[in-house]
Amino acid sequence: MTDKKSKSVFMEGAITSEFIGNSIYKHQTKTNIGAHNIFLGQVRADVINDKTVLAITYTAYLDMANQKFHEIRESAFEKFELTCMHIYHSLGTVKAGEICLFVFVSAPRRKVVFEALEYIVEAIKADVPVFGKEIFEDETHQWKVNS
Amino acid sequence: MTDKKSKSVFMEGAITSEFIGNSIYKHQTKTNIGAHNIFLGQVRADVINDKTVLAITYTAYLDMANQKFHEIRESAFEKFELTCMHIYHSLGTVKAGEICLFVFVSAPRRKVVFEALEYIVEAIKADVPVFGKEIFEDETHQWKVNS
Amino acid sequence: MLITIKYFGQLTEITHTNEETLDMLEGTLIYELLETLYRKYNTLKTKDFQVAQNQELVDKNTKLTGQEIALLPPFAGG
Amino acid sequence: MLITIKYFGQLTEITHTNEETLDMLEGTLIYELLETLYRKYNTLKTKDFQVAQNQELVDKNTKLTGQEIALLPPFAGG
Repeated sequence: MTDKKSKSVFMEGAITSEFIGNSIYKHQTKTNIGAHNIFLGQVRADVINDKTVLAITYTAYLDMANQKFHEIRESAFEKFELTCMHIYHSLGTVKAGEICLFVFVSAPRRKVVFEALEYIVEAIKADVPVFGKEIFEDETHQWKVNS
Repeated sequence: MTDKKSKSVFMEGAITSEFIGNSIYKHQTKTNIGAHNIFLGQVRADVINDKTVLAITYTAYLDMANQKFHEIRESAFEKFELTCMHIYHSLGTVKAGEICLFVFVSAPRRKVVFEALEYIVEAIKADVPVFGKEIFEDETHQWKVNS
Repeated sequence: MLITIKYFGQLTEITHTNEETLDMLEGTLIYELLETLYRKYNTLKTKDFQVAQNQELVDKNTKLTGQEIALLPPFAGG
Repeated sequence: MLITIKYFGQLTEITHTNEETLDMLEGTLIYELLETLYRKYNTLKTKDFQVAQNQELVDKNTKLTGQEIALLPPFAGG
Protein backbone atom coordinates (compact mmCIF):
# COMPACT_ATOMS: atom_id res chain seq x y z
CA MET A 1 0.00 0.00 0.00
CA THR A 2 2.84 2.40 -0.78
CA ASP A 3 1.59 5.38 -2.74
CA LYS A 4 4.56 6.41 -4.86
CA LYS A 5 2.90 7.95 -7.88
CA SER A 6 4.02 11.45 -8.77
CA LYS A 7 1.38 14.14 -8.66
CA SER A 8 1.42 17.83 -9.42
CA VAL A 9 3.06 19.74 -6.59
CA PHE A 10 2.25 23.30 -7.60
CA MET A 11 -1.12 24.87 -6.84
CA GLU A 12 -2.28 28.35 -7.82
CA GLY A 13 -2.60 30.60 -4.74
CA ALA A 14 -2.74 29.70 -1.05
CA ILE A 15 -3.20 26.16 0.24
CA THR A 16 -6.41 26.21 2.29
CA SER A 17 -7.01 24.58 5.68
CA GLU A 18 -9.97 22.74 4.08
CA PHE A 19 -7.62 21.21 1.51
CA ILE A 20 -5.29 20.07 4.31
CA GLY A 21 -8.15 18.71 6.43
CA ASN A 22 -9.49 16.83 3.44
CA SER A 23 -6.07 15.40 2.68
CA ILE A 24 -5.87 14.10 6.28
CA TYR A 25 -9.37 12.63 5.95
CA LYS A 26 -8.39 10.64 2.85
CA HIS A 27 -5.73 8.80 4.86
CA GLN A 28 -8.22 7.27 7.27
CA THR A 29 -8.76 4.34 4.92
CA LYS A 30 -5.05 3.49 5.13
CA THR A 31 -5.23 1.53 8.35
CA ASN A 32 -1.59 0.42 8.31
CA ILE A 33 -0.60 4.04 9.08
CA GLY A 34 0.11 4.83 12.73
CA ALA A 35 1.82 8.22 12.45
CA HIS A 36 1.47 11.29 10.24
CA ASN A 37 3.77 14.30 10.27
CA ILE A 38 2.81 17.52 8.51
CA PHE A 39 4.85 20.63 7.81
CA LEU A 40 3.12 23.87 6.83
CA GLY A 41 4.95 26.95 5.63
CA GLN A 42 2.98 30.13 6.34
CA VAL A 43 3.71 33.60 4.92
CA ARG A 44 4.92 35.91 7.69
CA ALA A 45 3.99 39.59 7.90
CA ASP A 46 7.65 40.50 8.44
CA VAL A 47 8.48 44.13 9.11
CA ILE A 48 11.51 45.21 7.06
CA ASN A 49 12.68 48.84 7.29
CA ASP A 50 9.34 49.82 8.84
CA LYS A 51 7.33 48.25 6.02
CA THR A 52 5.13 45.20 6.54
CA VAL A 53 5.01 42.25 4.13
CA LEU A 54 1.42 41.84 2.88
CA ALA A 55 1.97 38.87 0.59
CA ILE A 56 4.53 36.85 -1.33
CA THR A 57 4.23 36.20 -5.05
CA TYR A 58 5.83 32.87 -5.96
CA THR A 59 7.27 31.97 -9.35
CA ALA A 60 9.31 28.91 -10.30
CA TYR A 61 11.50 27.45 -13.00
CA LEU A 62 8.75 24.88 -13.45
CA ASP A 63 10.50 22.15 -15.46
CA MET A 64 13.45 22.06 -13.11
CA ALA A 65 11.31 22.46 -9.97
CA ASN A 66 9.07 19.52 -10.92
CA GLN A 67 12.16 17.43 -11.66
CA LYS A 68 13.65 18.37 -8.24
CA PHE A 69 10.40 17.56 -6.42
CA HIS A 70 10.43 14.19 -8.18
CA GLU A 71 14.03 13.53 -7.10
CA ILE A 72 13.29 14.55 -3.48
CA ARG A 73 10.30 12.21 -3.49
CA GLU A 74 12.26 9.24 -4.87
CA SER A 75 15.12 9.83 -2.51
CA ALA A 76 12.85 10.11 0.54
CA PHE A 77 11.07 6.84 -0.33
CA GLU A 78 14.49 5.19 -0.70
CA LYS A 79 15.82 6.48 2.62
CA PHE A 80 12.70 6.09 4.78
CA GLU A 81 10.03 3.39 5.12
CA LEU A 82 7.10 5.66 4.32
CA THR A 83 3.57 4.60 3.46
CA CYS A 84 2.88 7.83 1.62
CA MET A 85 4.14 11.31 0.97
CA HIS A 86 2.47 14.43 -0.44
CA ILE A 87 4.01 17.78 -1.29
CA TYR A 88 2.11 20.93 -2.36
CA HIS A 89 3.61 24.36 -3.05
CA SER A 90 1.84 27.57 -4.01
CA LEU A 91 2.47 29.60 -7.14
CA GLY A 92 1.22 33.17 -7.51
CA THR A 93 0.19 35.37 -4.62
CA VAL A 94 -0.16 34.10 -1.05
CA LYS A 95 -1.15 36.61 1.63
CA ALA A 96 0.46 36.89 5.07
CA GLY A 97 -1.09 34.24 7.34
CA GLU A 98 -1.87 31.94 4.42
CA ILE A 99 -0.12 28.64 3.72
CA CYS A 100 2.32 28.24 0.81
CA LEU A 101 3.90 24.83 1.52
CA PHE A 102 2.26 21.60 2.71
CA VAL A 103 4.39 18.47 3.20
CA PHE A 104 2.65 15.36 4.53
CA VAL A 105 4.37 12.04 5.35
CA SER A 106 2.86 8.89 6.85
CA ALA A 107 4.24 5.59 8.11
CA PRO A 108 3.26 2.69 10.34
CA ARG A 109 5.41 4.04 13.20
CA ARG A 110 6.45 7.48 14.33
CA LYS A 111 10.26 7.52 14.35
CA VAL A 112 10.59 7.57 10.58
CA VAL A 113 8.09 10.37 9.93
CA PHE A 114 10.08 12.89 11.99
CA GLU A 115 13.29 12.17 10.10
CA ALA A 116 11.61 12.03 6.71
CA LEU A 117 9.67 15.29 7.10
CA GLU A 118 12.70 17.35 8.09
CA TYR A 119 14.76 15.80 5.28
CA ILE A 120 12.10 16.65 2.69
CA VAL A 121 11.50 20.22 3.90
CA GLU A 122 15.23 21.00 3.97
CA ALA A 123 15.67 19.53 0.48
CA ILE A 124 12.80 21.64 -0.86
CA LYS A 125 14.28 24.82 0.63
CA ALA A 126 17.77 24.04 -0.75
CA ASP A 127 17.16 22.46 -4.14
CA VAL A 128 13.90 23.63 -5.70
CA PRO A 129 14.08 26.76 -7.90
CA VAL A 130 11.17 28.74 -6.47
CA PHE A 131 11.37 32.52 -6.15
CA GLY A 132 9.44 34.75 -3.79
CA LYS A 133 8.67 38.44 -4.19
CA GLU A 134 7.69 40.00 -0.85
CA ILE A 135 5.09 42.68 -1.47
CA PHE A 136 4.91 45.55 1.06
CA GLU A 137 1.87 47.63 1.94
CA ASP A 138 3.18 50.56 -0.16
CA GLU A 139 3.38 48.25 -3.22
CA THR A 140 7.18 48.20 -3.20
CA HIS A 141 8.80 44.77 -2.98
CA GLN A 142 11.94 42.83 -2.16
CA TRP A 143 13.09 39.34 -3.13
CA LYS A 144 12.99 36.69 -0.44
CA VAL A 145 16.04 34.48 0.25
CA ASN A 146 15.80 31.20 2.20
CA SER A 147 17.90 30.94 5.33
CA MET B 1 1.75 36.82 20.92
CA THR B 2 2.76 33.63 22.70
CA ASP B 3 -0.27 31.53 23.51
CA LYS B 4 0.68 29.69 26.68
CA LYS B 5 -2.65 29.17 28.35
CA SER B 6 -3.45 25.60 29.31
CA LYS B 7 -6.49 24.03 27.72
CA SER B 8 -8.15 20.68 28.06
CA VAL B 9 -6.16 18.03 26.21
CA PHE B 10 -8.59 15.11 26.35
CA MET B 11 -11.48 14.79 23.91
CA GLU B 12 -14.13 12.09 23.86
CA GLY B 13 -13.71 9.81 20.81
CA ALA B 14 -11.68 10.32 17.63
CA ILE B 15 -10.14 13.65 16.61
CA THR B 16 -11.72 14.56 13.28
CA SER B 17 -9.97 15.96 10.21
CA GLU B 18 -12.43 18.88 10.32
CA PHE B 19 -11.26 19.72 13.84
CA ILE B 20 -7.64 19.65 12.67
CA GLY B 21 -8.39 21.74 9.55
CA ASN B 22 -10.24 24.26 11.69
CA SER B 23 -7.36 24.43 14.16
CA ILE B 24 -4.98 25.20 11.26
CA TYR B 25 -7.39 27.86 9.98
CA LYS B 26 -7.42 29.65 13.35
CA HIS B 27 -3.66 30.20 13.08
CA GLN B 28 -3.92 32.29 9.93
CA THR B 29 -4.44 35.43 12.00
CA LYS B 30 -1.07 34.85 13.71
CA THR B 31 1.06 36.42 11.02
CA ASN B 32 4.33 36.15 12.92
CA ILE B 33 4.20 32.37 12.39
CA GLY B 34 6.27 31.02 9.50
CA ALA B 35 6.26 27.29 10.22
CA HIS B 36 3.80 24.79 11.66
CA ASN B 37 4.55 21.17 12.46
CA ILE B 38 1.78 18.69 13.21
CA PHE B 39 1.93 15.14 14.52
CA LEU B 40 -1.08 12.86 14.20
CA GLY B 41 -1.32 9.45 15.83
CA GLN B 42 -3.70 7.16 13.94
CA VAL B 43 -5.06 3.82 15.20
CA ARG B 44 -3.58 0.96 13.15
CA ALA B 45 -5.55 -2.15 12.18
CA ASP B 46 -2.69 -4.36 13.38
CA VAL B 47 -3.04 -8.08 12.86
CA ILE B 48 -2.00 -9.99 16.00
CA ASN B 49 -2.26 -13.80 16.04
CA ASP B 50 -4.53 -13.65 12.95
CA LYS B 51 -6.93 -11.21 14.59
CA THR B 52 -7.33 -7.63 13.36
CA VAL B 53 -7.54 -4.60 15.68
CA LEU B 54 -10.85 -2.82 15.06
CA ALA B 55 -10.46 -0.03 17.61
CA ILE B 56 -8.62 1.11 20.71
CA THR B 57 -10.43 2.20 23.85
CA TYR B 58 -8.41 4.79 25.76
CA THR B 59 -8.59 5.44 29.48
CA ALA B 60 -6.31 7.63 31.59
CA TYR B 61 -5.34 8.49 35.14
CA LEU B 62 -6.85 11.89 34.45
CA ASP B 63 -5.44 13.99 37.31
CA MET B 64 -1.90 12.78 36.71
CA ALA B 65 -2.24 12.87 32.90
CA ASN B 66 -3.42 16.50 32.94
CA GLN B 67 -0.56 17.38 35.26
CA LYS B 68 1.95 15.64 32.94
CA PHE B 69 0.53 17.39 29.86
CA HIS B 70 0.92 20.67 31.72
CA GLU B 71 4.56 19.87 32.61
CA ILE B 72 5.36 18.84 29.02
CA ARG B 73 3.81 22.08 27.79
CA GLU B 74 5.78 24.26 30.23
CA SER B 75 9.00 22.44 29.51
CA ALA B 76 8.56 22.71 25.72
CA PHE B 77 7.90 26.47 25.94
CA GLU B 78 11.03 26.78 28.08
CA LYS B 79 13.24 24.78 25.72
CA PHE B 80 11.95 26.07 22.37
CA GLU B 81 10.97 29.50 21.02
CA LEU B 82 7.43 28.54 20.08
CA THR B 83 4.58 30.88 19.23
CA CYS B 84 1.97 28.33 20.18
CA MET B 85 1.39 24.70 21.03
CA HIS B 86 -1.73 22.55 21.13
CA ILE B 87 -2.13 18.95 22.28
CA TYR B 88 -5.29 16.84 21.98
CA HIS B 89 -5.69 13.20 22.98
CA SER B 90 -8.71 10.95 22.64
CA LEU B 91 -10.47 9.15 25.46
CA GLY B 92 -12.93 6.33 24.81
CA THR B 93 -13.14 4.36 21.60
CA VAL B 94 -11.22 5.32 18.44
CA LYS B 95 -11.62 3.08 15.39
CA ALA B 96 -8.76 1.89 13.17
CA GLY B 97 -7.94 4.70 10.69
CA GLU B 98 -9.14 7.40 13.09
CA ILE B 99 -6.90 9.89 14.87
CA CYS B 100 -6.24 9.68 18.61
CA LEU B 101 -3.39 12.20 19.09
CA PHE B 102 -2.96 15.69 17.57
CA VAL B 103 0.11 17.75 18.49
CA PHE B 104 0.49 21.15 16.79
CA VAL B 105 3.45 23.52 17.25
CA SER B 106 4.11 26.83 15.52
CA ALA B 107 7.02 29.28 15.42
CA PRO B 108 8.38 32.10 13.29
CA ARG B 109 10.99 29.79 11.72
CA ARG B 110 11.12 26.12 10.92
CA LYS B 111 14.15 24.69 12.73
CA VAL B 112 12.57 24.90 16.15
CA VAL B 113 9.25 23.26 15.23
CA PHE B 114 10.92 20.01 14.16
CA GLU B 115 12.82 19.71 17.44
CA ALA B 116 9.89 20.77 19.60
CA LEU B 117 7.36 18.42 17.99
CA GLU B 118 9.51 15.33 18.39
CA TYR B 119 10.34 16.29 21.98
CA ILE B 120 6.66 16.71 22.86
CA VAL B 121 5.48 13.50 21.18
CA GLU B 122 8.21 11.41 22.85
CA ALA B 123 7.40 12.97 26.24
CA ILE B 124 3.68 12.18 25.81
CA LYS B 125 4.44 8.56 24.93
CA ALA B 126 6.83 8.17 27.89
CA ASP B 127 5.27 10.18 30.69
CA VAL B 128 1.50 10.43 30.35
CA PRO B 129 -0.57 7.68 32.03
CA VAL B 130 -2.89 6.75 29.18
CA PHE B 131 -3.94 3.13 28.65
CA GLY B 132 -5.15 1.53 25.42
CA LYS B 133 -7.27 -1.57 25.05
CA GLU B 134 -7.00 -3.00 21.53
CA ILE B 135 -10.35 -4.50 20.55
CA PHE B 136 -10.30 -7.33 18.00
CA GLU B 137 -13.04 -8.26 15.54
CA ASP B 138 -14.07 -11.25 17.72
CA GLU B 139 -14.56 -8.87 20.69
CA THR B 140 -11.49 -10.18 22.53
CA HIS B 141 -8.88 -7.61 23.47
CA GLN B 142 -5.28 -7.03 24.47
CA TRP B 143 -3.59 -4.10 26.21
CA LYS B 144 -1.39 -1.86 24.07
CA VAL B 145 2.16 -0.99 25.17
CA ASN B 146 4.10 1.94 23.66
CA SER B 147 7.37 1.07 21.97
CA MET C 1 -3.88 5.57 58.04
CA LEU C 2 -6.41 5.26 55.20
CA ILE C 3 -4.85 4.90 51.75
CA THR C 4 -6.86 5.18 48.53
CA ILE C 5 -5.52 2.87 45.83
CA LYS C 6 -6.45 3.35 42.17
CA TYR C 7 -6.09 0.68 39.49
CA PHE C 8 -5.85 1.31 35.76
CA GLY C 9 -5.93 -0.54 32.45
CA GLN C 10 -5.41 -4.27 32.59
CA LEU C 11 -4.89 -4.21 36.36
CA THR C 12 -8.62 -3.59 36.81
CA GLU C 13 -9.21 -7.00 35.20
CA ILE C 14 -7.44 -8.52 38.20
CA THR C 15 -8.83 -6.30 40.96
CA HIS C 16 -12.33 -5.98 39.49
CA THR C 17 -12.41 -2.49 40.94
CA ASN C 18 -10.98 0.90 39.96
CA GLU C 19 -10.41 2.08 43.47
CA GLU C 20 -10.37 0.86 47.08
CA THR C 21 -9.34 2.09 50.50
CA LEU C 22 -6.96 0.20 52.79
CA ASP C 23 -5.98 0.96 56.37
CA MET C 24 -2.17 0.84 56.65
CA LEU C 25 0.19 1.59 59.54
CA GLU C 26 2.10 4.90 59.60
CA GLY C 27 5.59 4.44 58.14
CA THR C 28 4.60 1.63 55.77
CA LEU C 29 6.69 1.50 52.58
CA ILE C 30 5.25 1.10 49.07
CA TYR C 31 6.64 -2.41 48.70
CA GLU C 32 4.95 -3.44 51.94
CA LEU C 33 1.66 -2.14 50.59
CA LEU C 34 2.31 -4.14 47.42
CA GLU C 35 2.90 -7.31 49.47
CA THR C 36 -0.52 -6.78 51.02
CA LEU C 37 -2.06 -6.34 47.57
CA TYR C 38 -0.29 -9.44 46.19
CA ARG C 39 -1.88 -11.50 48.99
CA LYS C 40 -5.27 -10.12 48.03
CA TYR C 41 -4.79 -10.38 44.22
CA ASN C 42 -2.68 -13.41 43.34
CA THR C 43 -1.90 -12.58 39.72
CA LEU C 44 -1.09 -8.92 40.33
CA LYS C 45 2.50 -9.99 41.01
CA THR C 46 2.89 -11.24 37.42
CA LYS C 47 1.94 -7.87 35.93
CA ASP C 48 4.22 -5.02 34.90
CA PHE C 49 3.25 -1.71 36.54
CA GLN C 50 4.64 1.47 38.12
CA VAL C 51 3.41 3.12 41.30
CA ALA C 52 2.46 6.78 41.62
CA GLN C 53 1.94 8.58 44.92
CA ASN C 54 0.31 11.98 44.75
CA GLN C 55 0.50 11.69 40.92
CA GLU C 56 4.27 11.27 40.79
CA LEU C 57 6.01 7.97 40.05
CA VAL C 58 7.76 6.69 43.17
CA ASP C 59 10.30 4.07 44.12
CA LYS C 60 9.08 0.98 45.98
CA ASN C 61 11.08 2.01 49.07
CA THR C 62 9.16 5.26 49.40
CA LYS C 63 7.16 5.79 52.57
CA LEU C 64 3.38 6.09 52.28
CA THR C 65 2.27 9.65 53.02
CA GLY C 66 -1.43 8.96 53.15
CA GLN C 67 -2.02 10.43 49.73
CA GLU C 68 -3.51 8.71 46.72
CA ILE C 69 -1.63 5.67 45.37
CA ALA C 70 -2.08 4.56 41.74
CA LEU C 71 -0.94 1.33 40.10
CA LEU C 72 -0.13 2.13 36.46
CA PRO C 73 0.41 -0.51 33.79
CA PRO C 74 2.56 0.39 30.73
CA PHE C 75 1.52 3.66 29.09
CA ALA C 76 -0.03 3.55 25.62
CA GLY C 77 -0.77 7.18 24.80
CA GLY C 78 -0.85 8.39 21.19
CA MET D 1 24.85 27.37 -31.88
CA LEU D 2 21.57 28.85 -30.60
CA ILE D 3 21.28 28.97 -26.83
CA THR D 4 18.01 29.72 -25.02
CA ILE D 5 18.59 31.66 -21.81
CA LYS D 6 15.90 31.91 -19.14
CA TYR D 7 15.84 34.51 -16.36
CA PHE D 8 13.99 34.21 -13.07
CA GLY D 9 12.99 36.27 -10.05
CA GLN D 10 14.80 39.53 -9.56
CA LEU D 11 17.04 38.92 -12.58
CA THR D 12 14.07 39.65 -14.82
CA GLU D 13 14.04 43.17 -13.39
CA ILE D 14 17.46 43.66 -14.98
CA THR D 15 16.91 41.83 -18.25
CA HIS D 16 13.28 42.94 -18.74
CA THR D 17 12.67 39.59 -20.37
CA ASN D 18 12.10 36.02 -19.16
CA GLU D 19 13.84 34.39 -22.06
CA GLU D 20 16.06 35.15 -25.03
CA THR D 21 18.10 33.31 -27.64
CA LEU D 22 21.79 33.98 -28.29
CA ASP D 23 24.03 32.57 -31.00
CA MET D 24 27.25 31.28 -29.39
CA LEU D 25 30.28 29.45 -30.83
CA GLU D 26 30.61 25.68 -30.26
CA GLY D 27 32.84 25.00 -27.26
CA THR D 28 31.93 28.19 -25.41
CA LEU D 29 32.08 27.88 -21.62
CA ILE D 30 29.37 29.09 -19.22
CA TYR D 31 31.57 31.89 -17.86
CA GLU D 32 32.17 33.16 -21.41
CA LEU D 33 28.42 33.25 -21.97
CA LEU D 34 28.13 35.19 -18.69
CA GLU D 35 30.76 37.72 -19.89
CA THR D 36 28.58 38.31 -22.94
CA LEU D 37 25.53 38.80 -20.73
CA TYR D 38 27.37 41.16 -18.38
CA ARG D 39 28.21 43.37 -21.36
CA LYS D 40 24.54 43.41 -22.31
CA TYR D 41 23.17 43.85 -18.76
CA ASN D 42 25.52 45.98 -16.67
CA THR D 43 24.07 45.29 -13.22
CA LEU D 44 23.70 41.53 -13.73
CA LYS D 45 27.28 41.16 -12.45
CA THR D 46 26.30 42.53 -9.03
CA LYS D 47 23.60 39.88 -8.53
CA ASP D 48 23.88 36.53 -6.80
CA PHE D 49 22.71 33.66 -9.03
CA GLN D 50 23.44 30.06 -10.04
CA VAL D 51 23.42 28.67 -13.56
CA ALA D 52 21.48 25.58 -14.67
CA GLN D 53 22.03 23.78 -17.97
CA ASN D 54 19.43 21.21 -18.91
CA GLN D 55 17.82 21.81 -15.47
CA GLU D 56 20.91 20.85 -13.50
CA LEU D 57 23.12 23.36 -11.69
CA VAL D 58 26.51 23.62 -13.43
CA ASP D 59 29.93 25.03 -12.75
CA LYS D 60 30.99 28.14 -14.66
CA ASN D 61 33.71 26.15 -16.47
CA THR D 62 31.15 23.79 -18.02
CA LYS D 63 30.92 23.72 -21.80
CA LEU D 64 27.65 24.84 -23.40
CA THR D 65 25.85 21.87 -24.94
CA GLY D 66 23.22 23.83 -26.79
CA GLN D 67 20.55 23.03 -24.25
CA GLU D 68 18.53 25.45 -22.17
CA ILE D 69 20.45 27.72 -19.80
CA ALA D 70 18.74 29.27 -16.77
CA LEU D 71 20.02 32.00 -14.45
CA LEU D 72 18.60 31.33 -10.99
CA PRO D 73 18.68 33.84 -8.12
CA PRO D 74 18.57 32.50 -4.52
CA PHE D 75 15.76 30.02 -3.92
CA ALA D 76 12.88 31.02 -1.66
CA GLY D 77 10.57 28.00 -1.69
CA GLY D 78 8.31 27.24 1.26
